[in-house]
Amino acid sequence: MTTMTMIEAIRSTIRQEILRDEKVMVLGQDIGKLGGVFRATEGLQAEFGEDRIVDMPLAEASIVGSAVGLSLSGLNPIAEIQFLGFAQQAYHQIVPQLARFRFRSQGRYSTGVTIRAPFGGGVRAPELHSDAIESQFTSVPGLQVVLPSTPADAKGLLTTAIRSEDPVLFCEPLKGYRLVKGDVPDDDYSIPFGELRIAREGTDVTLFAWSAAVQLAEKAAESLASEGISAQVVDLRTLVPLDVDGIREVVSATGRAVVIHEAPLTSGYGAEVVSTIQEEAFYSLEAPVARVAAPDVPYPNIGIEEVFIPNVDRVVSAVREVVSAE
Amino acid sequence: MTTMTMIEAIRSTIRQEILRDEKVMVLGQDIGKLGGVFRATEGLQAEFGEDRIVDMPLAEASIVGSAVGLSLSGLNPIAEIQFLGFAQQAYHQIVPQLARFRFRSQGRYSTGVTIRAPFGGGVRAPELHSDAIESQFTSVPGLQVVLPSTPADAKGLLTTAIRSEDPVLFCEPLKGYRLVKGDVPDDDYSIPFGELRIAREGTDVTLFAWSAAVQLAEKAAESLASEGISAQVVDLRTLVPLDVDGIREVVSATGRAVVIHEAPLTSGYGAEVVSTIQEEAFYSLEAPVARVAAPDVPYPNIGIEEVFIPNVDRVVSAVREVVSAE
Amino acid sequence: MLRREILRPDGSISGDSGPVLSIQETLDALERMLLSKRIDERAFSLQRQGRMGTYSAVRGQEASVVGSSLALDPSVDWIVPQYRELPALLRHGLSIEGFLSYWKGNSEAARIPDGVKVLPPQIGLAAQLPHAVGLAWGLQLQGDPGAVMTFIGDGGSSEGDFHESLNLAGVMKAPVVFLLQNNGWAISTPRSKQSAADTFASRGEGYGVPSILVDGNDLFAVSAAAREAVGRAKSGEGPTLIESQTYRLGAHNTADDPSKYVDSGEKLQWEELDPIPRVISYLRARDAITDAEIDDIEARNEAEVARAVDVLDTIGPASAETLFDHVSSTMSIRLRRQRDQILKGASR
Amino acid sequence: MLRREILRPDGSISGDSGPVLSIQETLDALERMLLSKRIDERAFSLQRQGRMGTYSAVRGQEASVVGSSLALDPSVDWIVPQYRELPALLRHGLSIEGFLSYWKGNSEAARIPDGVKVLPPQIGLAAQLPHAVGLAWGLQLQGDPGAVMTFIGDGGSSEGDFHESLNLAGVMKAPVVFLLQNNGWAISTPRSKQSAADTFASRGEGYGVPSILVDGNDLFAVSAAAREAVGRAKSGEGPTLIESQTYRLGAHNTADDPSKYVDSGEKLQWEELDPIPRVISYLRARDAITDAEIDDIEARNEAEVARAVDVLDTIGPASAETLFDHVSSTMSIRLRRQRDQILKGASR
Ligand SMILES: Cc1ncc(C[n+]2csc(CCOP(=O)(O)OP(=O)(O)O)c2C)c(N)n1
Ligand SMILES: Cc1ncc(C[n+]2csc(CCOP(=O)(O)OP(=O)(O)O)c2C)c(N)n1
Ligand SMILES: [Mg+2]
Ligand SMILES: [Mg+2]
Repeated sequence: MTTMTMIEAIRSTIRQEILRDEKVMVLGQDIGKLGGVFRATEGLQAEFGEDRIVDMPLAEASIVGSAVGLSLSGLNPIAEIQFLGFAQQAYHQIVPQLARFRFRSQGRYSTGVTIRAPFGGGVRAPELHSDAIESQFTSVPGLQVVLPSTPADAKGLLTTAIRSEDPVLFCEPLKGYRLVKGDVPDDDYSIPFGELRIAREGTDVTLFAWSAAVQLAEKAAESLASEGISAQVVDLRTLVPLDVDGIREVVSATGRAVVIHEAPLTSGYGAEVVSTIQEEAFYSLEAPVARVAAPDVPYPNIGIEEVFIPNVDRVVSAVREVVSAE
Repeated sequence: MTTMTMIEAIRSTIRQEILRDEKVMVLGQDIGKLGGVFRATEGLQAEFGEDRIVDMPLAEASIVGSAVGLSLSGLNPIAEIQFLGFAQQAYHQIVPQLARFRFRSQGRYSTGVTIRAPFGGGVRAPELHSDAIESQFTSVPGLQVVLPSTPADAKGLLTTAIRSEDPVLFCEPLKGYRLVKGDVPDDDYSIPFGELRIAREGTDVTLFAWSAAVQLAEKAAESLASEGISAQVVDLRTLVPLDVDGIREVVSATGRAVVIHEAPLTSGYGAEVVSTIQEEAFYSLEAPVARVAAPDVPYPNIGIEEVFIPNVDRVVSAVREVVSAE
Repeated sequence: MLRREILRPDGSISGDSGPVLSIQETLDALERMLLSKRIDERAFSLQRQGRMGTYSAVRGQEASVVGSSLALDPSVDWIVPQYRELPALLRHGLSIEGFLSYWKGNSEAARIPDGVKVLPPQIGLAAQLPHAVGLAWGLQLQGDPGAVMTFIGDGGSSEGDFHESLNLAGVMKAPVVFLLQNNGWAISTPRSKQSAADTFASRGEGYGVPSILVDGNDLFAVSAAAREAVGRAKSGEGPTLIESQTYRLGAHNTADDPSKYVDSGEKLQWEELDPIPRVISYLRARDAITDAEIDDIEARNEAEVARAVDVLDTIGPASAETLFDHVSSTMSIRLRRQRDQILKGASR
Repeated sequence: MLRREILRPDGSISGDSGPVLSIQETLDALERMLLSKRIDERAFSLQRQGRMGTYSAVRGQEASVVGSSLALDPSVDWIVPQYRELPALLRHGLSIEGFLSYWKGNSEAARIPDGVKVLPPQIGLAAQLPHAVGLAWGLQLQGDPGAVMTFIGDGGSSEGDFHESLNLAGVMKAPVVFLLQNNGWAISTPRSKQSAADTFASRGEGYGVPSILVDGNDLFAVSAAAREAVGRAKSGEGPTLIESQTYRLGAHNTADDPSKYVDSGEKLQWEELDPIPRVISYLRARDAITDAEIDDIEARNEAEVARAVDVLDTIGPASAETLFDHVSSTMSIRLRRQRDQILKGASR
């Protein structure tokens, strides 16, 4: 075990996979000499050369689209999109192309591309850099959508993503890059997709979250503990595939749930989680499942981002309501 | 009142709006001499000229992006995307641009573009032509998402869309273009966004649907009636804005609900409807809300599209289960 | 930009060009062109009878498609198609019934056979181009001797993907050939409304990509251009853009009604430039083909098409299972349950 | 393609070109260039002090930005910016504090004043280009005399939106000028990795769009090129692509560390070509400016920047209400409830 920040865990995992498999390569904007705007690939071009760590022209659709082709040629590309918001420029290459190559070819081809992209607010970034748009991608059959919240999970899930034959959108929490630290296994370490993680035990209510909202949920749980409410925190980790059975199990135990995410409420992935909960555990529910999300507005300029992002107060009051409902 | 098909209602509404307001223009692929691949603009270029009905180069992002600019110049563009699946090529112009111009400029500019696009299965169309991808757009603050299922609603909602200062994604049911007929008011007729329509009265259970799934729900309700189940059919019509209060009202009356859509289950807009129902009417619910949707796979080739698309049988058995649950 | 022309409409050879193909190769190419034409006719009638879905014919573009494919070695080179390149795909190893199965609606039967270096048809216009670039670049990185040829239309060339792909190919010196078939139309949109550029070939310079403008109805000129381009790709000199100027002599597809928009005078002019008769005239002038031999070719093609259609007729829809089997390498729990439920319902 | 050059690095005028601007216009332009430089410096230090968000400096590109904007009439013409065009926007009617408010984080204070024909900064690279084309085309359709100038970088020019926009502008003959500032870098990505093309200007031909290549550090050459292009737009002859070859002398923005990737030798060379000293040399050689007058300009600019920063310091974050007010023309019931709840919480 080594204590690492999120970004260190990601960098070392990429390096480990490059060392493991000569087919692995990385492409993206500014990932070479600069090492990426967040240094996820720092030092890697010097170590592995310009053919393995490739600075691409500024065109997201061709980063993803050429990664599809590289993958068809037998290589295993990791594509970095500088900020998730700019994955929208590549949307037509991700959704109707990358995600369905296996299906379209009825299994003749697979495109195991891993797309990495940071997102999430609270870091005073310019427009479009912070937007939590994961639910733009969760309705896409064939695409796995993975959002780690801790360095260890980042390693375990990124390893699985890179080794998977399937395309993965791997969304990294910008705010956690340097802030979130934790112990990371030194050896080969992979975590299967579709298994939620219980981040904190609790018996009165289950808080569902992913990415940076996990730390928010943990803070809220801490605060709730002081008023005698025992909140379980569940990190979904992979939104697609979703751990349907795990969700049923945890909700059945507490009977109450709150889903927390940074994206706006309407049609955020929280809606899928709520629907799944009520499909799987309706008769265990003692109160409606609450959603704590950003309001239905675009991510604002930095001066008021704190008004936009869900905070501990909002989580705590939602939980209080859910817990007191009968 | 005149009896019209869906496509006739759309064409006559466009014509009426062009006649009403000299700022209205239409742009798209093959909409001139050909009149659009479904004839939504048939005869209009001959009548109004090449400056009003504009055949565009084959590039969806620039159709939407230039419509943004045309709108900023004071015109009122209707942009036709030949099939909704190709709106993904324009995704980065729709979502982070068109939808948030008013917000970005803090009200200095508005971009009242109407994007029209057909979608929906069962018409033996090639890949990407049928995909029900509305939930890719429902999480986008600033964008109104409208899906009429009848000719009269098509007229009333399209009129509102064109006259609105806000951007609207107006999705038309391919299968209904010629199959669905109905009476359409001859005069100026507009329907406010955010008001659901009760398509069929019923007391035991509420079926929520939109676009072509409304007709499916109606057929299922018909069949359920013969076994003594009285199913109400609700056409949501506008997914964004959502008629939250209307949903509460209808579900409170029946206490049971099924949401039906043609898109795959996971993260379809049905999830938002289910979440809203359980937030708004949890204590009226006598059974979990069921979702009837396509499976989580890409839209298949035409030989097996009937396996993919939800059918009456699947709706009926879901309703039976919901109605018999206690 | 000078347009390269070798085989004149009357079947004579222009200026100082020697013939590009041997007589035997020319005969072989003719057979492929005639086969393509025959399949087009048959597919249209199958569609009219409800035995086929939407189909897009090659008619008029046979020299462009067959000629360019002749430069490829199916054992190492790849084709990344759009949807209007049937005879190139057949030469590369697809079967007629395999290709037609796709348009009939059975993707399982249309699965590209292992070893055939072809990607599935692409409906999202221009979306195939970055795949072609990545594939070519990847082959090069791995020391694979193959080159990639990808096809795109005059219409599709307006998409952003065209730009990003040519630019990337230039930067990476990827061994890829972009074969832009300018057939005058994108459904009903004429070339003149697609771009104000004089030629599409002129776009190459802006990417540092050499380009060639060629008479697309000229089998020899297309073949020569494609050979040059494939040669450049294989010698590490990078991509080439070829604009092949041809004409769609039929409808866009079986759902289209060109009488609404095609000027019959223009069409007539292009019928004069039909790529097939000029190959026949060329061979005739050299006494390399007789009417009887043409009849033989037609008969062989006819028999081959009949055989393929017989097979096709036995191909029903894919099994319901194929809806679920190839979404991902492993099936999620949720999908497995959806599958079980639907298959139970379907088999009732 | 020939690169247009008028004002040499030493301040002399090349060959047969007459000066493009009068002495008074040149002095005015110099003042704008120096003001831009002063604001850059100040904004960087504000950012370092936590009084400003991310900021992208114009430093090095003052001739390119100021020179091109001189061709515009703010009362009828529009600017569709990317984010690195401050002095052009000031000339068009924005205030310094208005512009800086955006980067400080208050979009309400940064709202473009009514009547100022400028769009907000664009973060999604190249996404502004189709807006510029549509705007120009719309002005033309309505008989409005205005033209549109839009800015794009060497990096942004690789996006698909660049292609689609130039192609559409060509087809519609839209009165728009694409001012491509090739400043050598897209963050850390050098021009050489952005495209294998010799010049970006060479892309125009592939769209039927006339193009001009110009020394972007040459105030006169840029002004002349922009005037020609705006003139063409206004006389109904359609769009122009201008590649202005300049250099980003500073960091990409306040978050960037160019020491990681910039070759210091290259940077030194470009410092020799700084656009500001050569304007001063030109004016000095004509006895049109003295050191004292330069000091006066600097003092005026300093005072203006100080004034603006004083105002800026009084600008806090926008009110919480502005989060909700401008999403749509009417507020949905759901959003109103979200708003009420959040504002209640916020004011606790
Ligand atoms: C991205 C995208 N937009 C629109 C369409 C609908 N469409 C199918 S074919 C076609 C015209 C294509 O023209 P061109 O590229 O010239 O190819 P051709 O059919 O002439 O071979 C259009 C608009 C599509 N398939 N993909
Ligand atoms: C679509 C998109 N992709 C990526 C980014 C991140 N980004 C911001 S500036 C920049 C470099 C831009 O370079 P260039 O276009 O040359 O403009 P310059 O900064 O040199 O003026 C990048 C990659 C972005 N803002 N938008
Ligand atoms: Mg064409
Ligand atoms: Mg640059």
